[in-house]
Amino acid sequence: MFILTDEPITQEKITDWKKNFTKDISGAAVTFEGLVRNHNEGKAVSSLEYQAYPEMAEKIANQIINQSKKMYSTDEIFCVHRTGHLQIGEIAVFVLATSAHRKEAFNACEYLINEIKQQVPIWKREHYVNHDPEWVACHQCKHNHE
Amino acid sequence: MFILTDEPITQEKITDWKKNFTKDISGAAVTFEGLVRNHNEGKAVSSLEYQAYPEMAEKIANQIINQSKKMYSTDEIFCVHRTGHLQIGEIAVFVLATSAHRKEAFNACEYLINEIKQQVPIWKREHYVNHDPEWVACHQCKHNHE
Amino acid sequence: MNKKIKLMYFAKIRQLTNTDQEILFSNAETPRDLYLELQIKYKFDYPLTSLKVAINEEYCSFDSKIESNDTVVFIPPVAGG
Amino acid sequence: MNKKIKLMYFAKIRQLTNTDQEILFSNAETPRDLYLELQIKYKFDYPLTSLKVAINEEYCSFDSKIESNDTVVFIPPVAGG
Repeated sequence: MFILTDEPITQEKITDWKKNFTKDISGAAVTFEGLVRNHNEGKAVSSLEYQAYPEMAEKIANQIINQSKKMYSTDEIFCVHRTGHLQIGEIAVFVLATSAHRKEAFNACEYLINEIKQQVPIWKREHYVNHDPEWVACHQCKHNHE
Repeated sequence: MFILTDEPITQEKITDWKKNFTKDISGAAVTFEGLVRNHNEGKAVSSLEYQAYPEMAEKIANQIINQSKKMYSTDEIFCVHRTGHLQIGEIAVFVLATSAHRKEAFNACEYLINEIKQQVPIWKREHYVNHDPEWVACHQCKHNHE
Repeated sequence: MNKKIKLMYFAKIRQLTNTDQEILFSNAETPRDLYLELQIKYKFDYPLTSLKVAINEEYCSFDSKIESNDTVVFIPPVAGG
Repeated sequence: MNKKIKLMYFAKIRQLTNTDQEILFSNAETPRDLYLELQIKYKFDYPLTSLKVAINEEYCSFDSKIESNDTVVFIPPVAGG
Protein backbone atom coordinates (compact mmCIF):
# COMPACT_ATOMS: atom_id res chain seq x y z
CA MET A 1 0.00 0.00 0.00
CA PHE A 2 1.29 3.45 -1.00
CA ILE A 3 0.05 6.84 0.16
CA LEU A 4 0.96 10.35 -1.03
CA THR A 5 0.18 13.04 1.52
CA ASP A 6 0.69 16.77 1.97
CA GLU A 7 0.15 16.40 5.72
CA PRO A 8 3.15 15.94 8.07
CA ILE A 9 4.21 12.32 8.67
CA THR A 10 4.17 12.25 12.45
CA GLN A 11 5.46 9.62 14.89
CA GLU A 12 1.85 9.18 16.03
CA LYS A 13 0.84 8.16 12.49
CA ILE A 14 3.87 5.86 12.20
CA THR A 15 2.82 4.16 15.45
CA ASP A 16 -0.66 3.57 14.03
CA TRP A 17 0.69 2.19 10.75
CA LYS A 18 3.03 -0.15 12.59
CA LYS A 19 0.15 -1.48 14.69
CA ASN A 20 -2.02 -1.95 11.60
CA PHE A 21 0.60 -3.67 9.46
CA THR A 22 2.18 -6.01 12.01
CA LYS A 23 0.65 -9.45 12.43
CA ASP A 24 0.99 -12.24 15.02
CA ILE A 25 3.07 -14.16 12.48
CA SER A 26 5.49 -11.23 12.11
CA GLY A 27 8.85 -11.67 13.82
CA ALA A 28 10.52 -8.59 12.38
CA ALA A 29 9.49 -5.03 11.52
CA VAL A 30 12.00 -2.84 9.68
CA THR A 31 11.28 0.84 9.07
CA PHE A 32 13.00 3.51 7.04
CA GLU A 33 12.45 7.22 7.56
CA GLY A 34 13.90 9.64 5.04
CA LEU A 35 14.46 12.94 6.81
CA VAL A 36 15.08 16.45 5.56
CA ARG A 37 18.68 17.12 6.54
CA ASN A 38 20.37 20.46 6.84
CA HIS A 39 23.00 19.88 4.14
CA ASN A 40 23.49 18.27 0.72
CA GLU A 41 26.65 18.05 -1.34
CA GLY A 42 28.34 20.77 0.65
CA LYS A 43 25.44 23.23 0.57
CA ALA A 44 23.45 24.32 3.63
CA VAL A 45 19.80 23.39 3.04
CA SER A 46 17.03 25.46 4.64
CA SER A 47 13.97 23.49 3.46
CA LEU A 48 12.70 21.12 0.76
CA GLU A 49 9.77 21.09 -1.62
CA TYR A 50 8.37 17.84 -3.02
CA GLN A 51 6.19 17.76 -6.11
CA ALA A 52 4.53 14.59 -7.41
CA TYR A 53 2.62 13.40 -10.44
CA PRO A 54 0.08 11.77 -8.14
CA GLU A 55 -1.79 9.34 -10.43
CA MET A 56 1.41 7.91 -11.85
CA ALA A 57 3.34 7.98 -8.56
CA GLU A 58 0.67 5.81 -6.94
CA LYS A 59 0.57 3.44 -9.89
CA ILE A 60 4.35 2.96 -10.09
CA ALA A 61 4.81 2.74 -6.32
CA ASN A 62 2.17 0.04 -6.07
CA GLN A 63 3.86 -1.87 -8.91
CA ILE A 64 7.13 -1.70 -6.96
CA ILE A 65 5.40 -2.90 -3.78
CA ASN A 66 3.88 -5.84 -5.66
CA GLN A 67 7.26 -6.64 -7.17
CA SER A 68 8.96 -6.63 -3.76
CA LYS A 69 6.23 -8.89 -2.34
CA LYS A 70 7.14 -11.37 -5.09
CA MET A 71 10.86 -11.08 -4.40
CA TYR A 72 10.80 -11.20 -0.58
CA SER A 73 8.74 -13.23 1.84
CA THR A 74 7.06 -10.39 3.73
CA ASP A 75 3.84 -10.05 5.69
CA GLU A 76 3.22 -6.40 4.74
CA ILE A 77 4.97 -3.61 2.87
CA PHE A 78 3.78 -0.05 3.30
CA CYS A 79 5.08 3.29 2.07
CA VAL A 80 3.99 6.90 2.50
CA HIS A 81 5.59 9.90 0.77
CA ARG A 82 5.18 13.60 1.54
CA THR A 83 4.51 16.37 -0.94
CA GLY A 84 4.67 20.12 -0.34
CA HIS A 85 7.10 22.23 1.63
CA LEU A 86 9.12 20.46 4.36
CA GLN A 87 11.33 21.86 7.10
CA ILE A 88 14.61 20.37 8.41
CA GLY A 89 13.94 17.21 10.45
CA GLU A 90 10.55 16.49 8.84
CA ILE A 91 9.93 13.01 7.43
CA ALA A 92 9.82 12.95 3.62
CA VAL A 93 9.20 9.23 3.23
CA PHE A 94 8.35 6.32 5.52
CA VAL A 95 8.69 2.64 4.61
CA LEU A 96 7.64 -0.35 6.72
CA ALA A 97 8.29 -4.02 5.95
CA THR A 98 7.18 -6.83 8.25
CA SER A 99 8.13 -10.48 7.90
CA ALA A 100 8.56 -13.70 9.87
CA HIS A 101 12.34 -13.25 9.48
CA ARG A 102 14.49 -10.15 9.76
CA LYS A 103 16.61 -10.72 6.62
CA GLU A 104 13.52 -10.58 4.40
CA ALA A 105 12.21 -7.47 6.17
CA PHE A 106 15.56 -5.64 5.78
CA ASN A 107 15.87 -6.63 2.12
CA ALA A 108 12.30 -5.68 1.24
CA CYS A 109 12.54 -2.32 3.01
CA GLU A 110 15.83 -1.37 1.37
CA TYR A 111 14.77 -2.61 -2.07
CA LEU A 112 11.57 -0.61 -1.84
CA ILE A 113 13.15 2.73 -0.94
CA ASN A 114 15.83 2.29 -3.61
CA GLU A 115 13.25 1.62 -6.32
CA ILE A 116 10.91 4.37 -5.09
CA LYS A 117 13.75 6.87 -5.39
CA GLN A 118 14.67 5.72 -8.87
CA GLN A 119 11.29 5.22 -10.51
CA VAL A 120 8.45 7.10 -8.84
CA PRO A 121 7.67 10.50 -10.41
CA ILE A 122 8.36 12.68 -7.39
CA TRP A 123 10.68 15.67 -7.56
CA LYS A 124 12.61 17.51 -4.93
CA ARG A 125 13.52 21.19 -4.91
CA GLU A 126 16.18 22.17 -2.43
CA HIS A 127 16.06 25.60 -0.85
CA TYR A 128 19.50 26.72 0.28
CA VAL A 129 20.75 29.15 2.86
CA ASN A 130 23.10 30.87 0.34
CA HIS A 131 21.92 29.87 -3.16
CA ASP A 132 18.83 29.91 -5.37
CA PRO A 133 16.58 26.87 -5.03
CA GLU A 134 17.18 23.98 -7.43
CA TRP A 135 15.38 20.88 -8.64
CA VAL A 136 17.77 18.06 -7.77
CA ALA A 137 18.24 14.65 -9.35
CA CYS A 138 18.55 11.28 -7.66
CA HIS A 139 22.12 10.22 -8.29
CA GLN A 140 21.46 6.51 -8.57
CA CYS A 141 18.87 7.06 -11.27
CA LYS A 142 19.53 5.37 -14.52
CA HIS A 143 17.86 7.32 -17.27
CA ASN A 144 17.32 4.38 -19.52
CA HIS A 145 14.77 5.16 -22.14
CA GLU A 146 12.68 2.05 -21.90
CA MET B 1 24.06 3.03 23.72
CA PHE B 2 22.57 -0.27 24.91
CA ILE B 3 19.80 -0.79 27.45
CA LEU B 4 18.48 -4.01 29.04
CA THR B 5 14.97 -3.64 30.44
CA ASP B 6 12.30 -5.82 31.98
CA GLU B 7 9.67 -3.19 31.17
CA PRO B 8 7.65 -3.43 27.92
CA ILE B 9 9.20 -1.69 24.90
CA THR B 10 6.30 0.50 23.84
CA GLN B 11 5.78 2.58 20.69
CA GLU B 12 5.70 5.64 22.94
CA LYS B 13 9.24 4.86 24.14
CA ILE B 14 10.38 4.17 20.58
CA THR B 15 9.04 7.59 19.55
CA ASP B 16 11.05 9.24 22.33
CA TRP B 17 14.24 7.38 21.42
CA LYS B 18 13.85 8.32 17.76
CA LYS B 19 13.46 11.99 18.70
CA ASN B 20 16.50 11.84 20.99
CA PHE B 21 18.80 10.04 18.58
CA THR B 22 17.98 11.85 15.32
CA LYS B 23 19.95 14.95 14.47
CA ASP B 24 19.57 17.78 11.94
CA ILE B 25 22.38 16.19 9.95
CA SER B 26 20.53 12.84 9.76
CA GLY B 27 18.96 12.02 6.42
CA ALA B 28 17.96 8.46 7.25
CA ALA B 29 16.65 6.58 10.28
CA VAL B 30 16.38 2.79 10.05
CA THR B 31 14.74 0.81 12.84
CA PHE B 32 14.45 -2.89 13.55
CA GLU B 33 11.88 -4.38 15.92
CA GLY B 34 12.18 -8.05 16.83
CA LEU B 35 8.70 -9.26 17.74
CA VAL B 36 7.48 -12.34 19.57
CA ARG B 37 5.75 -14.34 16.86
CA ASN B 38 3.23 -17.10 17.32
CA HIS B 39 5.27 -19.88 15.70
CA ASN B 40 8.84 -21.19 15.38
CA GLU B 41 10.09 -24.14 13.37
CA GLY B 42 6.65 -25.58 13.00
CA LYS B 43 5.67 -25.27 16.68
CA ALA B 44 2.91 -22.97 17.99
CA VAL B 45 4.51 -20.55 20.47
CA SER B 46 2.43 -19.16 23.35
CA SER B 47 5.03 -16.87 24.97
CA LEU B 48 8.76 -16.25 25.39
CA GLU B 49 11.09 -15.80 28.31
CA TYR B 50 14.36 -13.86 27.97
CA GLN B 51 17.17 -14.23 30.50
CA ALA B 52 20.35 -12.14 30.39
CA TYR B 53 23.74 -12.01 32.08
CA PRO B 54 23.32 -8.26 32.50
CA GLU B 55 26.87 -7.02 33.25
CA MET B 56 28.35 -8.95 30.34
CA ALA B 57 25.43 -8.31 27.96
CA GLU B 58 25.88 -4.56 28.38
CA LYS B 59 29.64 -4.78 27.96
CA ILE B 60 29.51 -6.93 24.80
CA ALA B 61 26.62 -4.97 23.25
CA ASN B 62 28.47 -1.69 23.74
CA GLN B 63 31.58 -3.22 22.14
CA ILE B 64 29.44 -4.20 19.13
CA ILE B 65 27.95 -0.69 18.93
CA ASN B 66 31.43 0.85 18.99
CA GLN B 67 32.58 -1.59 16.33
CA SER B 68 29.64 -0.71 14.05
CA LYS B 69 30.32 3.00 14.54
CA LYS B 70 33.82 2.33 13.20
CA MET B 71 32.52 0.30 10.27
CA TYR B 72 29.64 2.55 9.18
CA SER B 73 29.28 6.29 8.98
CA THR B 74 26.35 6.75 11.35
CA ASP B 75 25.09 9.61 13.51
CA GLU B 76 23.73 7.38 16.29
CA ILE B 77 23.25 3.68 17.01
CA PHE B 78 20.93 2.62 19.82
CA CYS B 79 19.69 -0.76 21.00
CA VAL B 80 17.33 -1.90 23.74
CA HIS B 81 16.63 -5.55 24.66
CA ARG B 82 13.85 -6.97 26.83
CA THR B 83 14.22 -9.53 29.59
CA GLY B 84 11.48 -11.43 31.40
CA HIS B 85 8.29 -12.99 30.13
CA LEU B 86 6.91 -11.68 26.81
CA GLN B 87 3.57 -12.29 25.10
CA ILE B 88 2.94 -12.68 21.33
CA GLY B 89 3.35 -9.35 19.54
CA GLU B 90 5.58 -7.79 22.22
CA ILE B 91 8.87 -6.23 21.16
CA ALA B 92 11.91 -8.25 22.27
CA VAL B 93 14.55 -5.98 20.78
CA PHE B 94 14.64 -2.52 19.17
CA VAL B 95 17.53 -1.15 17.11
CA LEU B 96 17.85 2.37 15.68
CA ALA B 97 20.57 3.63 13.33
CA THR B 98 20.64 7.18 11.98
CA SER B 99 22.97 8.49 9.30
CA ALA B 100 23.31 11.15 6.63
CA HIS B 101 22.76 8.40 4.03
CA ARG B 102 20.36 5.49 3.99
CA LYS B 103 22.81 2.77 2.90
CA GLU B 104 24.94 3.33 6.01
CA ALA B 105 21.88 3.33 8.27
CA PHE B 106 20.56 0.06 6.79
CA ASN B 107 23.98 -1.61 7.01
CA ALA B 108 24.64 -0.49 10.58
CA CYS B 109 21.18 -1.55 11.78
CA GLU B 110 21.38 -5.00 10.18
CA TYR B 111 24.98 -5.57 11.28
CA LEU B 112 24.09 -4.65 14.85
CA ILE B 113 21.12 -6.98 15.21
CA ASN B 114 23.08 -9.86 13.62
CA GLU B 115 25.98 -9.41 16.01
CA ILE B 116 23.73 -8.89 19.05
CA LYS B 117 22.01 -12.20 18.30
CA GLN B 118 25.30 -14.05 17.92
CA GLN B 119 27.39 -12.62 20.73
CA VAL B 120 25.40 -11.05 23.54
CA PRO B 121 24.70 -13.39 26.49
CA ILE B 122 20.91 -13.36 26.35
CA TRP B 123 18.87 -16.56 26.25
CA LYS B 124 15.39 -17.31 25.03
CA ARG B 125 13.03 -19.94 26.37
CA GLU B 126 10.08 -20.72 24.16
CA HIS B 127 6.79 -21.72 25.73
CA TYR B 128 4.70 -23.81 23.35
CA VAL B 129 1.02 -24.52 23.01
CA ASN B 130 1.57 -28.31 22.85
CA HIS B 131 5.09 -28.99 24.19
CA ASP B 132 7.28 -28.38 27.24
CA PRO B 133 9.22 -25.08 27.19
CA GLU B 134 12.74 -25.16 25.78
CA TRP B 135 15.84 -22.97 25.78
CA VAL B 136 16.50 -22.34 22.10
CA ALA B 137 19.72 -21.56 20.26
CA CYS B 138 20.37 -18.89 17.70
CA HIS B 139 20.93 -20.77 14.45
CA GLN B 140 23.49 -18.41 13.00
CA CYS B 141 25.67 -18.71 16.09
CA LYS B 142 29.13 -20.01 15.54
CA HIS B 143 30.34 -21.65 18.69
CA ASN B 144 33.96 -20.89 18.15
CA HIS B 145 35.91 -21.24 21.33
CA GLU B 146 37.90 -18.07 21.20
CA MET C 1 -5.43 14.26 -38.33
CA ASN C 2 -5.03 16.60 -35.36
CA LYS C 3 -4.87 14.71 -32.05
CA LYS C 4 -6.09 16.01 -28.73
CA ILE C 5 -3.23 15.53 -26.27
CA LYS C 6 -3.25 16.28 -22.56
CA LEU C 7 0.12 17.49 -21.30
CA MET C 8 1.13 17.81 -17.64
CA TYR C 9 4.31 19.56 -16.58
CA PHE C 10 6.33 18.96 -13.43
CA ALA C 11 9.44 20.26 -11.69
CA LYS C 12 12.09 21.61 -14.10
CA ILE C 13 9.76 21.29 -17.11
CA ARG C 14 6.98 23.17 -15.34
CA GLN C 15 9.53 25.87 -14.59
CA LEU C 16 10.51 26.07 -18.27
CA THR C 17 6.94 26.09 -19.63
CA ASN C 18 5.49 28.05 -16.73
CA THR C 19 2.41 25.87 -17.16
CA ASP C 20 0.90 23.11 -14.98
CA GLN C 21 -1.10 21.39 -17.69
CA GLU C 22 -2.77 22.03 -21.02
CA ILE C 23 -4.68 20.43 -23.88
CA LEU C 24 -2.75 20.58 -27.14
CA PHE C 25 -4.03 19.79 -30.63
CA SER C 26 -1.07 18.41 -32.54
CA ASN C 27 0.02 16.22 -35.43
CA ALA C 28 2.96 14.84 -33.43
CA GLU C 29 3.25 11.08 -33.98
CA THR C 30 5.58 10.41 -31.06
CA PRO C 31 6.78 12.03 -27.80
CA ARG C 32 10.00 12.87 -29.65
CA ASP C 33 8.06 14.96 -32.20
CA LEU C 34 5.91 16.47 -29.48
CA TYR C 35 8.92 17.56 -27.44
CA LEU C 36 10.28 19.48 -30.43
CA GLU C 37 6.98 21.36 -30.68
CA LEU C 38 7.16 22.22 -26.99
CA GLN C 39 10.75 23.42 -27.25
CA ILE C 40 9.66 25.79 -30.03
CA LYS C 41 6.44 26.88 -28.34
CA TYR C 42 8.10 27.61 -24.98
CA LYS C 43 11.55 28.56 -26.29
CA PHE C 44 13.76 26.26 -24.23
CA ASP C 45 16.53 23.82 -25.14
CA TYR C 46 16.52 21.44 -22.16
CA PRO C 47 17.71 18.16 -23.75
CA LEU C 48 15.32 15.27 -24.25
CA THR C 49 18.10 12.87 -23.19
CA SER C 50 17.76 14.10 -19.59
CA LEU C 51 14.12 13.06 -19.54
CA LYS C 52 11.86 10.03 -19.55
CA VAL C 53 8.35 10.09 -20.93
CA ALA C 54 5.08 8.55 -19.78
CA ILE C 55 1.94 8.04 -21.83
CA ASN C 56 -1.16 7.44 -19.72
CA GLU C 57 0.93 6.97 -16.57
CA GLU C 58 3.25 4.31 -18.03
CA TYR C 59 6.89 4.91 -18.88
CA CYS C 60 7.40 4.39 -22.63
CA SER C 61 9.78 5.05 -25.50
CA PHE C 62 10.20 8.48 -27.08
CA ASP C 63 9.19 6.73 -30.30
CA SER C 64 5.92 5.27 -29.02
CA LYS C 65 2.84 6.24 -30.98
CA ILE C 66 0.62 8.94 -29.45
CA GLU C 67 -3.13 8.43 -29.83
CA SER C 68 -5.79 11.09 -29.51
CA ASN C 69 -6.86 11.69 -25.88
CA ASP C 70 -3.56 10.38 -24.52
CA THR C 71 -1.96 12.05 -21.50
CA VAL C 72 1.73 12.69 -22.17
CA VAL C 73 4.15 13.70 -19.42
CA PHE C 74 7.85 14.40 -19.83
CA ILE C 75 9.53 13.23 -16.64
CA PRO C 76 12.62 15.12 -15.42
CA PRO C 77 15.09 13.18 -13.26
CA VAL C 78 13.08 11.98 -10.25
CA ALA C 79 14.26 12.49 -6.68
CA GLY C 80 11.77 11.04 -4.24
CA GLY C 81 12.73 10.02 -0.72
CA MET D 1 46.29 -23.15 46.66
CA ASN D 2 42.46 -23.11 46.80
CA LYS D 3 40.98 -20.30 44.69
CA LYS D 4 37.78 -18.45 45.45
CA ILE D 5 35.73 -18.55 42.25
CA LYS D 6 32.38 -16.88 41.67
CA LEU D 7 30.14 -18.90 39.36
CA MET D 8 26.93 -17.64 37.74
CA TYR D 9 24.56 -19.96 35.92
CA PHE D 10 22.16 -19.06 33.12
CA ALA D 11 19.54 -20.73 30.93
CA LYS D 12 20.19 -24.44 30.28
CA ILE D 13 23.10 -24.53 32.77
CA ARG D 14 20.99 -22.93 35.49
CA GLN D 15 18.38 -25.60 34.79
CA LEU D 16 21.00 -28.38 35.18
CA THR D 17 22.59 -27.00 38.36
CA ASN D 18 19.36 -25.60 39.76
CA THR D 19 21.49 -22.72 41.08
CA ASP D 20 21.67 -19.02 40.12
CA GLN D 21 25.15 -18.36 41.46
CA GLU D 22 27.61 -19.57 44.06
CA ILE D 23 31.10 -19.10 45.45
CA LEU D 24 33.26 -22.19 44.96
CA PHE D 25 36.68 -22.94 46.49
CA SER D 26 38.55 -25.00 43.94
CA ASN D 27 41.97 -26.00 42.64
CA ALA D 28 40.77 -25.88 39.01
CA GLU D 29 43.43 -24.24 36.85
CA THR D 30 41.21 -23.63 33.84
CA PRO D 31 37.50 -23.45 32.91
CA ARG D 32 37.93 -26.91 31.36
CA ASP D 33 38.96 -28.37 34.77
CA LEU D 34 36.26 -26.40 36.56
CA TYR D 35 33.53 -27.68 34.22
CA LEU D 36 34.51 -31.29 35.06
CA GLU D 37 34.07 -30.49 38.76
CA LEU D 38 30.64 -29.03 38.07
CA GLN D 39 29.56 -32.04 36.02
CA ILE D 40 30.47 -34.28 38.96
CA LYS D 41 28.99 -32.00 41.63
CA TYR D 42 25.65 -31.53 39.80
CA LYS D 43 25.59 -34.90 38.00
CA PHE D 44 25.03 -33.78 34.41
CA ASP D 45 26.78 -34.58 31.14
CA TYR D 46 25.91 -31.55 29.00
CA PRO D 47 28.95 -31.28 26.66
CA LEU D 48 31.45 -28.48 27.05
CA THR D 49 31.65 -28.23 23.24
CA SER D 50 28.14 -26.68 23.20
CA LEU D 51 29.30 -23.86 25.45
CA LYS D 52 31.49 -20.79 25.52
CA VAL D 53 33.07 -19.46 28.69
CA ALA D 54 33.60 -15.97 30.07
CA ILE D 55 36.00 -14.92 32.81
CA ASN D 56 35.18 -11.52 34.31
CA GLU D 57 32.68 -10.76 31.52
CA GLU D 58 35.08 -11.48 28.65
CA TYR D 59 34.82 -14.48 26.35
CA CYS D 60 37.97 -16.59 26.70
CA SER D 61 39.46 -20.01 26.00
CA PHE D 62 38.56 -23.10 28.04
CA ASP D 63 42.28 -23.31 28.75
CA SER D 64 42.67 -19.79 30.15
CA LYS D 65 44.08 -19.56 33.63
CA ILE D 66 41.60 -18.91 36.45
CA GLU D 67 42.77 -16.57 39.22
CA SER D 68 41.34 -16.28 42.69
CA ASN D 69 38.29 -13.96 42.85
CA ASP D 70 37.50 -14.44 39.16
CA THR D 71 33.91 -14.69 38.00
CA VAL D 72 33.47 -17.64 35.65
CA VAL D 73 30.34 -18.14 33.55
CA PHE D 74 29.68 -21.00 31.16
CA ILE D 75 27.63 -19.55 28.31
CA PRO D 76 25.07 -21.80 26.62
CA PRO D 77 24.17 -21.00 22.99
CA VAL D 78 22.84 -17.43 23.06
CA ALA D 79 19.56 -16.44 21.43
CA GLY D 80 18.90 -12.76 21.88
CA GLY D 81 16.63 -10.77 19.60
